[in-house]
Amino acid sequence: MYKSFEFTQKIKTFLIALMVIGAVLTVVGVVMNLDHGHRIWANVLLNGFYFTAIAMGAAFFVVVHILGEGGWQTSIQRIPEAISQYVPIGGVTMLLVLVGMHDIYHWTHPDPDDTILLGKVPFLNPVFFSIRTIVYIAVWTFLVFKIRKMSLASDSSTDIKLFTKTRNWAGVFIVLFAITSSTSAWDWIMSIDSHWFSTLFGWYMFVSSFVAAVAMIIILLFVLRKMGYMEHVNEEHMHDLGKYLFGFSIFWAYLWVSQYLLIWYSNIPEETIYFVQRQEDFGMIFWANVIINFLAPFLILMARGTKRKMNWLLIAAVIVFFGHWIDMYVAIWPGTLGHADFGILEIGMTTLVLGVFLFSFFRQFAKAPVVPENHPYFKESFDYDNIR
Amino acid sequence: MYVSPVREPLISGEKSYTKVTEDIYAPMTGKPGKAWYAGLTLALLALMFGMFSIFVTVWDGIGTWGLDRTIGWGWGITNFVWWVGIGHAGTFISAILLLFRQKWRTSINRSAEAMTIFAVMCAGLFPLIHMGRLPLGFFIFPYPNTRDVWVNFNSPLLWDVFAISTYLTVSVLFWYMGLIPDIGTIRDKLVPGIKKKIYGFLSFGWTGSARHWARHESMSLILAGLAAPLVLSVHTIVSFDFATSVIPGWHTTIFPPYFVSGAVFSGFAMVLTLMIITRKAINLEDYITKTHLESMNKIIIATGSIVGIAYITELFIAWYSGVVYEQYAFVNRAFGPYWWAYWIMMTCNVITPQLFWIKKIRRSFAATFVISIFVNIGMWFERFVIIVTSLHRDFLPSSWSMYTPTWVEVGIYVGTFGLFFTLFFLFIRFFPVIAIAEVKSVLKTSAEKFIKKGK
Amino acid sequence: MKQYWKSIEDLIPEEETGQEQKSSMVLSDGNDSSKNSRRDFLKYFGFSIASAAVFASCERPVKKAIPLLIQPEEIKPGTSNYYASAFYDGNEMVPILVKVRDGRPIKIEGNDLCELTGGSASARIQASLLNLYDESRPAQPMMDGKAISWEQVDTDMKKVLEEWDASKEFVILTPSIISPSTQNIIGEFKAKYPFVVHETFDAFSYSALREAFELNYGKAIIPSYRFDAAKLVVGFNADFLGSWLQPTAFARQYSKARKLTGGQREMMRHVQFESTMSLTGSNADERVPMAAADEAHYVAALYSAIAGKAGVTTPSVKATEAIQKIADELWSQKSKTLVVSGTNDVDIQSMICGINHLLGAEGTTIRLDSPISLFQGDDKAFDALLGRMEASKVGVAMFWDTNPLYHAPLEGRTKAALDKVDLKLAVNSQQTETAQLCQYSLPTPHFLESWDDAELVTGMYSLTQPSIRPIFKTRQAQENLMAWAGIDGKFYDYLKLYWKENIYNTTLSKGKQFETFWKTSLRDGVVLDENKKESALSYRASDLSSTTGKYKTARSGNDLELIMYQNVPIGDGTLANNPWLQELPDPVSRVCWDNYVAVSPAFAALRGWTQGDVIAVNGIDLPVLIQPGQARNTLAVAVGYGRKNAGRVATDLGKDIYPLVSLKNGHRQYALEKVEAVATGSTYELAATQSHHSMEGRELVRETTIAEYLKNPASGNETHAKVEKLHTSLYSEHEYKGHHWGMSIDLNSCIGCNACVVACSAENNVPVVGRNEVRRSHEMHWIRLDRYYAGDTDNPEVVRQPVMCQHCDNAPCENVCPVAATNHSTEGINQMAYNRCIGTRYCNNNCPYKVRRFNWYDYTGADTIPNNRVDPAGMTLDLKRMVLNPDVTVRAKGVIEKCSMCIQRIQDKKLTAKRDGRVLEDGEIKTACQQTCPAEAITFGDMNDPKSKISVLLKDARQYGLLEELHTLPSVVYLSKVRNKDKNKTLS
Amino acid sequence: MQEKTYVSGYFPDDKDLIVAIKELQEKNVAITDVRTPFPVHGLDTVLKMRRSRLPRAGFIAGVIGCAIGFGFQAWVFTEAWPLNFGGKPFMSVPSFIPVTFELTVLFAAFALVFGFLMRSNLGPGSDNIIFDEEVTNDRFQILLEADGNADSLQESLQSVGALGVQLHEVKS
Repeated sequence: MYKSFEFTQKIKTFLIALMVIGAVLTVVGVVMNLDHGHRIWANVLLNGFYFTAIAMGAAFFVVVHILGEGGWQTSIQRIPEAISQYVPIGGVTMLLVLVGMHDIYHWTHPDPDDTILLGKVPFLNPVFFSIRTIVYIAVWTFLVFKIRKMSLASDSSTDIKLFTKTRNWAGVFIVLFAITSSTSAWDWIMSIDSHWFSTLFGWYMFVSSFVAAVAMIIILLFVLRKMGYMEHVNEEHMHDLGKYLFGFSIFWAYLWVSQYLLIWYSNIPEETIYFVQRQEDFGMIFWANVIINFLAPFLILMARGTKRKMNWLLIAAVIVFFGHWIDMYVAIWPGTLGHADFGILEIGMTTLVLGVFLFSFFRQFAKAPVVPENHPYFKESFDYDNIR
Repeated sequence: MYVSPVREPLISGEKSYTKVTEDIYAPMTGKPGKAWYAGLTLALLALMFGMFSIFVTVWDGIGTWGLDRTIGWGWGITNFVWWVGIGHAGTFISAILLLFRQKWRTSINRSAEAMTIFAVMCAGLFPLIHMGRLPLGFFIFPYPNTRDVWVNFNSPLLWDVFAISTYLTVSVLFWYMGLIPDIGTIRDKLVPGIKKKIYGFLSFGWTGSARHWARHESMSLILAGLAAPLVLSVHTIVSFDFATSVIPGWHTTIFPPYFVSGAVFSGFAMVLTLMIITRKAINLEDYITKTHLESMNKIIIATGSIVGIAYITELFIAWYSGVVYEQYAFVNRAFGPYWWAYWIMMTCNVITPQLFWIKKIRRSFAATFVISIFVNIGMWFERFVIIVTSLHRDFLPSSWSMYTPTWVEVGIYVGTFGLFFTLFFLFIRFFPVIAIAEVKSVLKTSAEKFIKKGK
Repeated sequence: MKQYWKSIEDLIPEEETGQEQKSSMVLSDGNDSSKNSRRDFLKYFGFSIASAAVFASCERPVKKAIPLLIQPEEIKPGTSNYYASAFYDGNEMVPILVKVRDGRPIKIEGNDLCELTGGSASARIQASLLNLYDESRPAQPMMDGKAISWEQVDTDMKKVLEEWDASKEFVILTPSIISPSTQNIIGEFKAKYPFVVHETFDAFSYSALREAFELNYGKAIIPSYRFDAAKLVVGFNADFLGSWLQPTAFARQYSKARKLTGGQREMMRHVQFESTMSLTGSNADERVPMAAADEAHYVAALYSAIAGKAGVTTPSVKATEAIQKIADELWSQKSKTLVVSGTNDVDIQSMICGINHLLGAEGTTIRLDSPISLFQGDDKAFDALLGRMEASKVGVAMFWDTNPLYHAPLEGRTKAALDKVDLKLAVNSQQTETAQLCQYSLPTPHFLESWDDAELVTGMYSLTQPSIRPIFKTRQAQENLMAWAGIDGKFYDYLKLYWKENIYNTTLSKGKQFETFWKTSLRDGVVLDENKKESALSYRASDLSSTTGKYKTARSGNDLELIMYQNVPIGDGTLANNPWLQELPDPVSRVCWDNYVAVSPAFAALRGWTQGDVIAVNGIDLPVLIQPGQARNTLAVAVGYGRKNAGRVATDLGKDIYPLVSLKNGHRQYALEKVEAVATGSTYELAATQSHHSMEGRELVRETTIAEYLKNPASGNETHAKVEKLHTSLYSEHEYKGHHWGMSIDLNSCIGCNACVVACSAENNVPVVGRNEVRRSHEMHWIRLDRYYAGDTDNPEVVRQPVMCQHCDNAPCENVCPVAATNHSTEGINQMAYNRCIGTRYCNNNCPYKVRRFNWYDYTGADTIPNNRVDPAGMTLDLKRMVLNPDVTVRAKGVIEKCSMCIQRIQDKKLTAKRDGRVLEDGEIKTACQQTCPAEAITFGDMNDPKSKISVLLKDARQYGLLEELHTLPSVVYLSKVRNKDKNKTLS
Repeated sequence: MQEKTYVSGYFPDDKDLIVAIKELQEKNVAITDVRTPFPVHGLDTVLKMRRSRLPRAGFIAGVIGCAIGFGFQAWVFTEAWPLNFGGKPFMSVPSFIPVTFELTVLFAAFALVFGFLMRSNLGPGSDNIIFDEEVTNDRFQILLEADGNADSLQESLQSVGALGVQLHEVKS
């Protein structure tokens, strides 16, 4: 009834080509920037973090619906599940960051009279940082595997206990992720601007990646439908996905404004330095980030109709996907490079990682039926509607 | 609409549509019991005491409160934030849960919304009476005047004026629009007479027409869509009252979402506290069931844990910041003269709700009742900790001082309880406590046993 | 420039009878004779409806015209005039200017023509203004509690004097009379009635000091001390910045010698040995706690050490390391040193004389040729007087501004002696304990209502002239004597004539007629006869060897000793009935409205006492205050409290410790070598304005040592450069096109005397809230002196910081006011629109400096709701409200208020300059706090003017902003403190 | 004064109602109104109701509220009386966000609610006729306006299984 996905050679070839192009461009970019280690490592960090975060965001999507006892999402659940399996691969990229730590993080070599940075040494030191990075990757990998494993188990079993067990593990996931999502964002991103701090930062980064994950789900759903799969997905599902993209884009903007407004208002140099640097040296990109990631989905998806049409959804999702890439860029570049740089290296490395990411996704997606038919709420997914 | 059999029924007992009407109409008929009169009297007494305390405040001055040159806000604003927080549950339930299609909201949204309105009324009182010159309070509105003096749109307190009044207005609209069909039901149950006339007037001429229903649903949805960010904005703006300052312990970027989360947390706790009593008192056990309890308790765990993470985040970032003032502020919270308030907050808000991970506890009315009260206390102390412990020791140690409330402040707080419960007692007597039409709409799919009326 | 007004020709007093005063504001039409217009002026000066009530209740006919030192037609309602006058309360004499607005004196400032005190005036001097409007003042002559007329008084007294029993004395007991003309009247009175005896009684005794000079120099003088000529000052229990001799003058000299601005690279070093933490000790570069009982030993050791260096034989006294070191230092700085002691002990003062002599201080830091006329009292003479009283040899005692029953009860002896006097006259402007024993009360006017003159230092004259018509039916004491002695005329005539005959001379005249000289003298307030000098006295060694020999060993053991001291606000207690002074926090403890027993932390820990425990000290119950820096076994209690009959405010306020003062070797002793102190078990809450005493490691007051400073002027202030480097903002600063006012406070100059606090209160109508409200931290002062202790609790270092509104250009308070009641002026001032304020206190919460003050209750009577005032000090009485400055809004209940940088003064000077069609000069505008500061620590000016003093100071390496890391951009900046000590070289 | 005649009948269950409506529609009976105790799922589709334009009204009002909110604040701060608050720029856009947002929501909410009430002829003192008081309890009523064909309409209703079919004459 539900056509199983086949990871055809055609797709493989396409993705390998994508990866090769990416790799070539990356190599060219790296060679061009051999004396700009900062830039190379910033790229590694950006793409490593962004796609890992998307994978975790997708896992979060699955988990939060398990806990919230949602029914509608079962029809598309296998997409985020497959996305989440990228975590260990993304984890490898993050381990690479440990190699380039020195070029990214100023705190690895604080000035001797920098009392503030020296005060942070118990937390921000290469050893502890590496341990934390490894722990995040290990814990996340374990969690996404666990959730995926149980979902797949449901294909061959209708035992309601499995359902309960999944819920329990989802609880574990949410607790661990609630902590690590913030701390990992502090570690990997916030500590780039090593004097700066913002309590909201972890949540801001989480929501940013969650929105990107929703966008990625929509994009992949579109791709799969184009390929003739996931035909069962109806307008109601798209409407719901659209609502997610719409709502969480607004929520992201809300957090962005909250953080910016509070810092703008108090105008304390130790905090404003972050935005001053971005406004002065990344002016266009900085404001583009807000406009793209808020206004675009807001305007496109406000109407009921657009949420229910795959093409509109796709446009919004693609904008948001690249928009949040920019969000990451604005977070990472000023503290590492200090100025905006965009070229072959950026295009290449993003293409490469995106290729790997998609390859991982399709491989995983092909491994299981496209829907969890034994899910107790599966039927609900086809008998509900959104209020007009 | 298909509902998986795995899901537990929301409404227990054997129910037909008319049974629902009767069950919910029942508390409004007959003579109210002694308990109702006793409760109302107590509430009115508290209200009168509060009014007297307010009179003393206005007549003699804010000096009758325990504030001083260092601590400009104490119980007053603590209570304000606390009540506003409580006022977040209703609209959260009816708006956000509507958007998330959580059917269990139907049994509790009506009374939760009523509580929201009453709580916001209580809350709105405090920014007024905490003014040194209440009679000039109208200065806060940007009204045209010959001197061309407007207001300061930079001020979070001014934002509050707009946020709270908008919130109250929209909540009342939302609540009342939801009430219209049910008032129509009551109207139609009543025998002709003055009471019927009044309900007829209040029902706005509701007929139950399919066209009206369609518009009603459409309006409700959009209103929910508007109310959802509005709920967020209200406590966000309340958090701005603190977070826009430079005071350590106040100025922190996590405040907006953390306050919202805390507000929902405390609001749910208050709804639970009251609903657990109310369902018993007016025999609504079939409508407010363990399923509801469990769902609400899950939100309590979620929001409580978010709040807990925010506490820890604040604490950690205070250390991480390397700013002496920040670091001191948090050390002082935990180990300073108000350590007890901090640990009450921590215990009640972070630790007790974690008990809800245990299924038995989150499905127990007794346990939930106790924990919900803990949460109410904890959330009051959270605001107290934020306001008082941040202010009492800020930048210049020369100005550090201590704060103890006076009877006047306590009296006003008691008075707001009086106001809240007076309104609540009147509400449960004169309005349907449960959204009749909404329950009926989910009855087929969510009742333990639905009785179809025979032909 | 201030306007000085000169006298006019016709100041002749005139008689008017029974004419009721009207509150008419009708101006003189100017065509009247000058007499009439002056009288008209009397009618309208100062008349608000409130003051009209006061005057209407006053039935006394206008006896004398106000000495209006201005042409009447130049009086404009609504503008203030300054009158030169002089303050003297029996302790300190300072020439002052009285700011008179619409006929009411509303502020006292120092007279900047006086080279000694300049424009500065201590807290007490400024606050004395409020005693003028004290409703508790004796209002009319009374006999045995019944009102009588002055005519009746004169008749009675003449009868008494004519029917005199020759075996008895008529005693006039006065404080030190520094007025030459008054001396003359007393002389005349004595000449007329030979049985009249004039005795001098100082409220606080310095008689041992005079005796020591008599022993060592042959004459009982007190010389002029010149702290500004010293490079090293060593003090032994001498609170010369707070209470000892002439604190205002000394504070000025002291800070002048320690300034590091204007290119000065040297500063005076100050070392203090003391038993309790005094204002002076808290300013010392190094401070050594010392038991009072050991002072003589310490001084002896120092004398011995210096004598050794000078080759004078003297018994060797084993010195502590600190004394040895300081002796070396003193010797190396010879002739640029000053050693002083504040103890009323002849031996100590003699040894101090010897030390100063050996160090060659005469002529440099000690001016023997210009002795001061203060504190002439001789306790031995007082002792003798009591003896004569006890022997019933005194028929009449006239207590002229003296209150021996309170200041020297001497274990009941004084009371018993006074009881044996047949007739006692109380001639005071304030209520006194002694007056309660007197049959007659003959009230005198407040000094602002009086004529007087003074010769503080030989040849330095000043004049006191009234600046308001007497409010009550009072008569100057001099006029009593004149009336009883049959001298015609008023004291004014006498005074003028005296000046014409005795003071006016060729040197002073400079070719001017007497009338012109008189007018200029009145206008200026001070006259200096440079040629008039006493002959310098020469040192004649007293027997210091034997004196020194007495103190070979330290005496302090484990006994608990007590010292009694004068604190800065209340002093000896004479002016205690003064709300401003009672509300003024002690600069060291920051406690007001009470005295207490200061206990060292170590001793308190030993006994288990905590702050607020009430302990009985020789039977007197006092609350404990833990005082870091206090000598371990010393208790210290301030005198001046526990008045039994002082008026509404001061009566029964605090505890009277004078009963523990005894006469020893003929001098009043303010220390007891052994006291009993036991806990009573009860507690008492002191009204403290500061409860936390550590800076918590925050860089609020930045300091360095002189050695570091000379190496790097920015030392101690390194953070400033770091902060400047990180200066970022998300919005550009507003441009200040015209003026941009700024203020600089030199923490190295500020001595923490609190004079600015009273100046600010008087200038800005700052409410007085009372003890209970202060306990609740409701005090309203716009400027406060934060005091922090650092280091060892047994001997901490003390830093102070005056904090007022910092007028931040990025003010966190302004942002949050919902009604825009506080915003930033185009001249950079953080301004308050009181009318607009609704009292949310949000601004106050957001102020990192906590300088905003809220009117918790109706403290001022400005509220419209009746009967809800909180006014423990009677500040809302119509009479006291006359002190209000009409230029400054009186704030209503529920309103936030704060420092406005004296905006009314800024506007005034701006308008003056505009009217004169000229550019405002730098320094023309002086804020009230700046104007009065004896240390000249405060500089105010236009930061946009590159040549202004403030602009120069902004470039000083010591400059920083308080909490500057917050980027509030304060317009008030501080200059860091410098301690004159080496890091390693410590005495203790 | 005109007299209108209505025919009504009710069903005890919503499913029956929808089936009946479909049947009636097949019979080309014009359905005047359907009255139910709660919003019946799918009824709008069956009755082929146009989607409500309330959201659009809400959107327009929201835009107006947004413009008024922002515009007024900007006018006060830059034109009416520019005051320097804490060094913030006169045009302090971030500060305008909260009030702008609140006014947007307020205007939109008012438009929605009042739009709903007006479009539905609901409101205090509304004189809508209630044909069956049990409709708000448990009856799903079909209301047909008779144009002289009351009898046939009654028959049609009965034929689709409606209960309590009756005639109402209403003066309007």
